[in-house]
Amino acid sequence: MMLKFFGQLAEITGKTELSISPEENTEAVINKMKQQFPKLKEQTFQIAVNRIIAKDNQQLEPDSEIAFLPPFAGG
Amino acid sequence: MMLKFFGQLAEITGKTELSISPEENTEAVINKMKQQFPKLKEQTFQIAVNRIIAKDNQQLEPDSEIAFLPPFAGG
Amino acid sequence: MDATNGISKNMTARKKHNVFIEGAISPAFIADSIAKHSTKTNIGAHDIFLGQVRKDEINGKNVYAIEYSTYTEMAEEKFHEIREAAFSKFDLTCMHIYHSNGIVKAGEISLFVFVSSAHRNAAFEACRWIVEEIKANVPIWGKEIFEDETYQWKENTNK
Amino acid sequence: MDATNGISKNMTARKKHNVFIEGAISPAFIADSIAKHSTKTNIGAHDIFLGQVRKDEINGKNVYAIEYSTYTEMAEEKFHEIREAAFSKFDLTCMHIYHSNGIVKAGEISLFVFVSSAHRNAAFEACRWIVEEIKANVPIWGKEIFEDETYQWKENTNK
Repeated sequence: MMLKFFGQLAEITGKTELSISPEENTEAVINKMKQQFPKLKEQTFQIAVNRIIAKDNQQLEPDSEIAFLPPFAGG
Repeated sequence: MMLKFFGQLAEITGKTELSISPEENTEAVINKMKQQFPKLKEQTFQIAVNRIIAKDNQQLEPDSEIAFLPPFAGG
Repeated sequence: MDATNGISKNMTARKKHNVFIEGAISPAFIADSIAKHSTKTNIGAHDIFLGQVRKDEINGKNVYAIEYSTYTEMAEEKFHEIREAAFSKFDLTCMHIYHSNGIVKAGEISLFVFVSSAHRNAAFEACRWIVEEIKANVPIWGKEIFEDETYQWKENTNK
Repeated sequence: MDATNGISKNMTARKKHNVFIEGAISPAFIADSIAKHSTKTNIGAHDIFLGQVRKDEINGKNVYAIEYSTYTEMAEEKFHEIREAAFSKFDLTCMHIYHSNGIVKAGEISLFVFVSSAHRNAAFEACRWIVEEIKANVPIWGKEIFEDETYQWKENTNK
């Protein structure tokens, strides 16, 4: 499944996109990324699944697009 | 004392300015004008004395500037 | 602190601002006002209100234009009071008010209120407040002129 | 009824509006948008919000520019949702939203929200609502770049 990182999170991971083996839900993805990039633990972020903000621990499909979004700063 | 008429009130009186003999208060001025221009009785208006809206029956000086103001329509 | 802001504190009641513009307010004039604020780098938010003349249909006739008139001396005093009150009520960087006098055709702009502040709350609240004050308290009148050259006197609504 | 208004009812979710502009939004662009509305003679009120980049001082350093970036596909969907919701919540004639992408210097404009209605209430309320929605829900990020070329990531406040 495809992950996307934006803003300061892309800086921390050093990537804007990352392909990983499928996970069941958003919590599993987050845990995997926190293990791979420990600095993520200090960051505030939301997850979007297929461009919609995930509430709680959302189930995923293998083709889900999962995005890590730092706090918004538009306007 | 000097009276000023604006908007539709200037049309009714046929004048934008009118000099009258001094009156004690705004009520007396209004009554005098309603007598002279009976169509004023059908109109909604406020009175300004020296460019400030008069509340109730305001006392006047001989050099007061008295304005008859129809409803505002700015903006 | 900048010079515009200081006006509210330091000057007495006779500082004149030219509010009235003869005829319509042009988009180019508005653009020019906006551009002038690029040097005021403490501004984060502008709120601009524009009043545009509607081609209202009244008893089967369309409004072609509004002819504005005013009690100039009183209107200028009122605009000044509104300006002072806005600066004391809201945390503003600057504000400008322009109103047309004379003929403004349907589709053209007759009122331009431009309020700027560091953060959006103050600009939004002040702009709204100023427009309501102008509509309620400034002696301006408008003749709605129809396409057949008849007319009626406009009255403000609170919508 | 006009064509712009009809969008909210008649079109499905994929109608694209170009919201993002590369770099700053110019006063001339704003003037041009205003001028285009003179043919919409059912409009009586416009409310325009402009976000301008502040030269904030942070730890003794001044912000020179903000570099905006976005999650384009999600942002476009969010802008579309905001647009649809605004037309259904408020009695609007038309609305336009533009946001910068890339570098915008202090004093320049990065957000332009333009809302028009027959009467002022709807324009004022919708404009405010739209700006809050954009700040809260659209995935846009900004790097505050200082004069010495260091930077920090901006976070929105609710002021």
